[in-house]
Amino acid sequence: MSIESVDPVIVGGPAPAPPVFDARGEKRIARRERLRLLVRRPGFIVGSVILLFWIVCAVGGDNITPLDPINDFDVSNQRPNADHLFGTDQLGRDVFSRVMAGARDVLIAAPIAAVLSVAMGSMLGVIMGYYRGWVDEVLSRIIEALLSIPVVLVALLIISVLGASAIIVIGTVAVLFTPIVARTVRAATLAEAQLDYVTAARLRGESGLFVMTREILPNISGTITVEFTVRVGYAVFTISTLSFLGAGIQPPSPDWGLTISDTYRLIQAGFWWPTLFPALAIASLVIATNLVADSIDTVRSA
Amino acid sequence: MTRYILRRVALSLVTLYLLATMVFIIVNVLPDDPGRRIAGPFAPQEIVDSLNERLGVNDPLLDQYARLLRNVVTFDFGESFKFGQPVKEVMLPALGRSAKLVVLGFVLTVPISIAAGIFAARRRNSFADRSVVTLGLASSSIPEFVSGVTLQFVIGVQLGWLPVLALAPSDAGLIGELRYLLLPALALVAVYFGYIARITRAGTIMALDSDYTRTAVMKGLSGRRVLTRHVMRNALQPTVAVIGTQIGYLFSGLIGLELIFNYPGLGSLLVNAASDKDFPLLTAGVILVGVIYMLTTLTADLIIAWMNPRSRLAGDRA
Amino acid sequence: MSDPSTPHDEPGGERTGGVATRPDALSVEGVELAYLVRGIPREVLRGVTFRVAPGEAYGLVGESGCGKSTTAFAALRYLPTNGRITAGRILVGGQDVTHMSDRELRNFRAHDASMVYQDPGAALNPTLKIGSQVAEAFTTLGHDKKEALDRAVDALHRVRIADPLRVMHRYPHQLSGGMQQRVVIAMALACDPQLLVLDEPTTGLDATVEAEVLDLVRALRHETNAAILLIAHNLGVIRSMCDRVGVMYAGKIVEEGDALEVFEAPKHPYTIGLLQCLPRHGARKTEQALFTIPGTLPQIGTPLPTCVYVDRCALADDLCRDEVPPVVELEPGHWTRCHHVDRLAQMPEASPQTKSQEGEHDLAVELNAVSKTFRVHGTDVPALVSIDLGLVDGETLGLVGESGSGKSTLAKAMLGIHPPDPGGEILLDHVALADKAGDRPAEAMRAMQMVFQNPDSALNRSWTVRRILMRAVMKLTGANKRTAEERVQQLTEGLRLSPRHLDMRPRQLSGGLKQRVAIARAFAGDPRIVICDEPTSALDVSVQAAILNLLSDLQFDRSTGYLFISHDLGVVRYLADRIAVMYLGRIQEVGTTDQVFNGPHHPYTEALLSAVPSVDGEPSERIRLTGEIPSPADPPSGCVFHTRCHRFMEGLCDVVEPPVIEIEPGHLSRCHLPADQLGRVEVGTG
Amino acid sequence: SDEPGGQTDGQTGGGTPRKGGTIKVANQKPVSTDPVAMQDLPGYGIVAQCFEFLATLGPDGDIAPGLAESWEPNDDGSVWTFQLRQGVKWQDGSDFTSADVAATMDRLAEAGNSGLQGVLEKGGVDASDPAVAVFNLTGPNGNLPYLVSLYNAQTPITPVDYETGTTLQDSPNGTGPWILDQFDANTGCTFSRNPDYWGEAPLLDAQEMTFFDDPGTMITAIQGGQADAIVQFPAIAGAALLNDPNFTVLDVQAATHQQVWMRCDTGQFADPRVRQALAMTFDREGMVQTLFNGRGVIGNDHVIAPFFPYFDDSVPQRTKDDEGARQLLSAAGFADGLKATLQAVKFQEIPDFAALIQAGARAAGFELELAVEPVDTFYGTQWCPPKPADPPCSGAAELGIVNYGHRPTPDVYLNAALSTGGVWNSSQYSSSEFDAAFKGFQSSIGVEEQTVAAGQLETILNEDVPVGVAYFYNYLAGHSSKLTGVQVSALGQMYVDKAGFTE
Ligand SMILES: Nc1ncnc2c1ncn2[C@@H]1O[C@H](COP(=O)(O)OP(=O)(O)OP(=O)(O)O)[C@@H](O)[C@H]1O
Ligand SMILES: Nc1ncnc2c1ncn2[C@@H]1O[C@H](COP(=O)(O)OP(=O)(O)OP(=O)(O)O)[C@@H](O)[C@H]1O
Ligand SMILES: [Mg+2]
Ligand SMILES: [Mg+2]
Repeated sequence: MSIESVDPVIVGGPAPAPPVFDARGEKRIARRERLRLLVRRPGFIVGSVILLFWIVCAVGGDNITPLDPINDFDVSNQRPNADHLFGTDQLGRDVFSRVMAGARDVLIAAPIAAVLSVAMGSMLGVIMGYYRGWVDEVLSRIIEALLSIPVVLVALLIISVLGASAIIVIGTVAVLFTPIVARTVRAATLAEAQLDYVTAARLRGESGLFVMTREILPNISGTITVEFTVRVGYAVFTISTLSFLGAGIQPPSPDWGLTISDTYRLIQAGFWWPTLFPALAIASLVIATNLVADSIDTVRSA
Repeated sequence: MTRYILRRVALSLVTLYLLATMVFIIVNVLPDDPGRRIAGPFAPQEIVDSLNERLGVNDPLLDQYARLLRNVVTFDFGESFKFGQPVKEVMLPALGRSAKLVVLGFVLTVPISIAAGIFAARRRNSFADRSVVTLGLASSSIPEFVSGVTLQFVIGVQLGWLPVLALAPSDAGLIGELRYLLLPALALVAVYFGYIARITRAGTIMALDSDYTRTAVMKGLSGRRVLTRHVMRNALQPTVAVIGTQIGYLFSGLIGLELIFNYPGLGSLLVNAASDKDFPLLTAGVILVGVIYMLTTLTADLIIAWMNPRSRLAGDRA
Repeated sequence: MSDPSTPHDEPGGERTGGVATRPDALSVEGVELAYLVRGIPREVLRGVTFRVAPGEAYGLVGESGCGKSTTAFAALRYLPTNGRITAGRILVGGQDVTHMSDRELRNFRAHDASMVYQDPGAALNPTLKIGSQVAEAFTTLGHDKKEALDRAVDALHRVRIADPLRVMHRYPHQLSGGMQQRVVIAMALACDPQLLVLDEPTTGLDATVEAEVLDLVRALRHETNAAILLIAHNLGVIRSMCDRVGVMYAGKIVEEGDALEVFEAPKHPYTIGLLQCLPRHGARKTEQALFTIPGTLPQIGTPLPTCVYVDRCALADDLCRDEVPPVVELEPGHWTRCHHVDRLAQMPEASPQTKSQEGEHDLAVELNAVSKTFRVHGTDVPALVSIDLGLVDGETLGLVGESGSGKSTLAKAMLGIHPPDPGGEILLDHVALADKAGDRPAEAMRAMQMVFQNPDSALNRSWTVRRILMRAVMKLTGANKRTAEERVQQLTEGLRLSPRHLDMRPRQLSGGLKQRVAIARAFAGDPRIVICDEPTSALDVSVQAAILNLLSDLQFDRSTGYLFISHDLGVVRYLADRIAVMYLGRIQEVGTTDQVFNGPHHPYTEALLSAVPSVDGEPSERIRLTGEIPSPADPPSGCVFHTRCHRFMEGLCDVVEPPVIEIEPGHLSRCHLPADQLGRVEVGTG
Repeated sequence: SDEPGGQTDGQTGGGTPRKGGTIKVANQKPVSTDPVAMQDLPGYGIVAQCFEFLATLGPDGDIAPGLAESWEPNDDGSVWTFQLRQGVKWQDGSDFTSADVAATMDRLAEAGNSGLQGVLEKGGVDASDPAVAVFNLTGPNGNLPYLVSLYNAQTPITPVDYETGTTLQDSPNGTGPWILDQFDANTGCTFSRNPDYWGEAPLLDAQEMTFFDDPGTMITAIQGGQADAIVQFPAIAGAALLNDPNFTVLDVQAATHQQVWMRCDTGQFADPRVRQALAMTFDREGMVQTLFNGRGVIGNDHVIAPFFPYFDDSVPQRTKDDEGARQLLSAAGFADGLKATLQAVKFQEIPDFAALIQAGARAAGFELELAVEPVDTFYGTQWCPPKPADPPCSGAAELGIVNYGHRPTPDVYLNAALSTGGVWNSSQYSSSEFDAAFKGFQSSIGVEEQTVAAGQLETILNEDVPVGVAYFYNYLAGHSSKLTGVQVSALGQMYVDKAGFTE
């Protein structure tokens, strides 16, 4: 009676998982379980709702704003009132509509910049973490040097020479975030590459490329996802800062950072509303991405 | 420990070299004509050409590169295009001002955020914990230029409690200077409180859950002693690392605040240098900022190594 | 949950009279404990009751996850924040731990009870010097700083640390595992506790170090008169250390009694099963298969209203399912919870078998003068020094030696993961192989595969089992998809995996199943040689038995050769045909299993063998290795073992490298002593 | 002859100032303080504290005798004789003489000063009498006093040994009421009273000038009490100051304006009807209100500001008429509307102006795309890129907005921006009729004659619309009401030598 006993299947994480003895053992169960856990987290719900709202605003653009954010002029500097929920700005445009429409540029630019930086950073990070040795040493130095370059400054320099087009803003932010992503992914890869399944793959003669992309990458996808969400938040911040400094998105876009830079001086004249609402919008978007990132991270490592 | 320091310093020098090279590449790859920038769009071409000649931008690249490296070694970058003064003389006062603001900001931020982080970690998942985390997240999600303007308007203009400009008159004295720097420093607190508190909280939770904390508790130590002797030394290592990087970063990263509070620090100096294409100043500035960044991270690493002898073995963090 | 027995009529209640005046050192009374998992309480301890008299050593055994550590932590009321004691009391020296205020608790921990647990490295604060950590245990007792330091020196002396003053100035990471554990023990004993809880104090330590630590605990027990609660899943450790033992299953003690009695005459089906899983009394794979317990431990919180063991018990019937088993006291102090004490004889036994290799086999792999030197922070670390070794088809070569002796490095050098230093050669079928795995022909890769220690890390957790196996088959055999599918089919059958496992991911499999998948992957290309690096040391004994059976079956079916690395000499003895003993990157002795175990042995082997605590009883004579393993970066002169050797001959061993002597044909040893002067150890009974 | 541009509120009175005290002035960070080469208002304002002009700012905003006590042209205006003030000393103690004037003018001629170019050549000043400077011009010019006044801001008189290319801080040796004590290009500078000043000594002891990167912060500084005077502020951001009882606004009418240039040679705007149509969509009053809080006057698509004495008000004002614009557009072949990109520079209210144009033009069928660029890339790419150089500025964009600073006469605007081959002619306007009219304007003497000539120019420009001019806006400065006696020009020169604190 040596081995006739087949161990029953246990579904779920190692220690604190509920006893689900599911004979069918669907492969999607785990994912669904995580989703269920995610959906239960208030942080995730709040974050997603805010995010969704801004995405709707970004997609809808001026089709869904109550008034035309760029071309509709009323009396300028009206306080928030029934006609203009958030008041009007220095030119008499509806601040509410502008805040809604202002989501578009940053919501296009930030995720693209984040995607690019995460793609490049992951590539570098995986290579460094997998090959280690001199490859890692050399790239590490370069990354360290890149990290020591002042982000906003270089962005401003590049933009001041090449002009402030969306592509350049996105590219610049992406390049600037790449080393940070690379560092995180490198650490994750380093841990992953120590695992025996990587040795097993080498023992059957897999190429480095295969090991990195097919074996390691899926296992650090969680780290990468979290990194991505975090980067989106930072990209929103950085792009807004660039816009504020005049090197990001350009007028007449109702972009938030730009609007703030155009209007923040009016606070002193008592016109706080054209500045405050875009600022809250930035904050809400950053908070929302953080909440989502945190939730994913917690559920992933639970 | 000496070995560790030497190794870290050596690596930093390599990084510095790479940084200088990168700056060189950026400055040279970008299509630009510094002579035209300085002389302005209306100047005749001859003037522009002679300016370029004087600036040496037409020299062979290798010569320029060698010159840059020499400049880095001697830390002498010649004269600023714009100010016509030695770069050092333009930069050092700005550096001093940035340092004051950053240091004051962190002197204010670090104790309260560490205290809040530890407090939150000890009451994990309680209402107090959630409040600290949420408040921190919210405050650090508002760009510093917005919180800066708001503080300036409310505290400086409306209430008139503090000066609205950050640069103190030359006869202000130390306390006076602090008073002038307080508003922008408070804006920094708003941004960094949440960040540092969160890092501290995470580190503290890890340390609280560790076996050595368990050992300490089992020895019958009081809660306070466990915290101060066993938890904090371990828990604060990530915090120190983060503070190191952020201080380094902030020397040039406060452009928005410097603008709002009309504080002529390194950030705005270099931004102006970038838009004026004042390459000697810009190059020197970027390298200086890089060196500061390396120094602060190095210091952080050394502090961590001192806090935790084991980390000396791990060598450097990439 | 619905245990009808109240703490009062719990067996073992009326304990022997002599100590009745003193309260029990520890008295756990009907403790029920649950962990809150996502807000739902999940029961872990289901009414645990036992007592430990002053000065007594009580052992707690059971499979991983049955609640041993939880019990230990409950005893000192150091529970995770989500742990809740829902019923019962815990008394230490008569004080009720469950109702103490923070102050009282602190006082209690400072003076009355201490704990030592697994992983001493983690238990010491990495940022503080040893001296200050140990002294701190005394300052809490009210000593001033200077006195505390003096006492710390004494305490370190007491745990047999030769040079306490030097150690005081060290940081934890500068000490070996054994030293660290001694320091932890020194701190635990600082207050002269009434109760010392040891939770797997030697797991993860080498057998030689384990033996030292256990010796120390044994000696200290007599010096201090502390009662001991010892938790271990190594039954041998419990047997050699404890007066009484409780066998725990799913949060309940199912059998308790005098340690010797329980191990010699177990009276609960679970205890019997556990003991039978072990290869005992010198059992060999050629003679018998190992017994296995079917199924796994239920997850925490699973309702187990009647007998907790009913799902896995060979004797279970409707009665067991319907009624709570009674506590049956067989002899004073030895009781069991079973309906069928009378039917225990019907328990299935390990099945005898006869397997033998027919005929002569070829030399499959041969290592000639293989060395491997790592370069760490600029210094050379020779991890392997001129290894000569051969492995025959269908043979198992056991590889033993203390941690760090180079076993894994040898395996990886063979496989080309750590390319060996130039100079030596690795031959496969008499053909020299390239140093790096990537440079070897597909045929050679296919011929040598590996099974790893930790199945969790050995399988890519984002791949399905099917993908893992398909990829291995296709890559190793070059088969097309259809043939590969068939091959995977065969493999799963051969490894007793069911087809439904194929679509699962490793996370959904138990440890044993994972290891089976890993073995299947190693066998995907029909290898000549499989290198098993401690394939069962992360598994519970019942699972280990199944894996060992599987490995030996596969070997007989396919005549695969194994290089089998293990710390567990019992396991090696069961599975190996020949054994090589390594020390500091050198092979010290090699011979057939019988030759190595029966002796005469190399002094190092002698020490290894005598260190092992066994369920079958202690070796008659114990040779203790003293001192630390030297660093391979700076090996001792002459015979590398001379610094720790009990047969050390000054002027010879520390000067001259020993020759390789042939003790018997095929039994080689690297020692200056002539064969007839080498010692022998009586281990168990053959 | 010509009248100056500035006037009205350029000065404050009221209250008796006391002696002593230090004034804190907020100024923008100067780009250059080289008196000969400077191009920026902040620089003008700093240099004017130490160095003086032959003709300085009068109480009415017109020029008044400065270092010259009087001036006199010969009959045709080709030779001007300046009687220099006597007893004036340089701060280093040496005497001010006509040699200084001659040397200064030589330096300016060499540097190609935009005002004096073609008027005065090197060596054109006769300094044989130390008390008299005789200007021998290349031809008749009735405007010379303006060209050597503060309104030609590079012309302060510097000592004879002044080294070309050095800055105020390098050689701060002026004749003015203030002595430069400290200068830091990043933070600010301080001046103290010149005890040996030839005129009335300043009441104030000292001046502390703080430099700002951001004009908005200057307003905050005033509000927070950290500055007493502000050299210039924008009307919208400074709205709070405009209504602040503790703040005195110095509101100077100026010819400062923004030109919406439209390429007349090629492209969609080559047809004058299209240009007229776009100009017809401007809501001029609205713009002045929104962008400048009403502190300005509407323009009529020409560059003669209404307060110039020779302004001809008979030319009909163009008003907003979307319907008319649409019809013109259809007539020009754009019945389905017109798409174009409006290039704007991120400078002051230009982006907002652009947004207003964009929105206002929509109804008439213009679909304008906005492109806003920072100053350092805009000039030189969209506006007058160096290449192609012939004709000048022919590489400019089809449609764009560019800022023109205050000038005391419209000559520069007419010459550089609108004449055929003009160096800043970004609209590539080329009209012989206009060129002839401009010549006539330059050679006309006396307000009546000038008004006739100006009327012609106005009509031609209003008809052809090479540039849309929607408004001229005022120069705004101001100070705390504790002060009195501050005077400011529309070129950033703030004079505080007669100022003092009243309490
Ligand atoms: N904090 C916790 N929350 C939830 N479940 C837990 C917690 N701690 C332990 N468990 C679970 O409780 C069960 C008992 O754990 P315990 O550590 O007592 O087992 P053990 O017998 O000591 O096992 P091992 O031999 O592996 O140490 C395990 O299934 C474990 O996964
Ligand atoms: N990658 C490596 N780099 C440097 N040194 C190494 C490396 N791998 C192993 N070593 C060193 O080589 C020696 C042998 O290690 P190895 O892992 O082979 O021992 P082992 O016998 O398998 O030990 P264990 O029983 O703990 O698994 C040790 O001193 C170890 O520190
Ligand atoms: Mg345990
Ligand atoms: Mg090993």
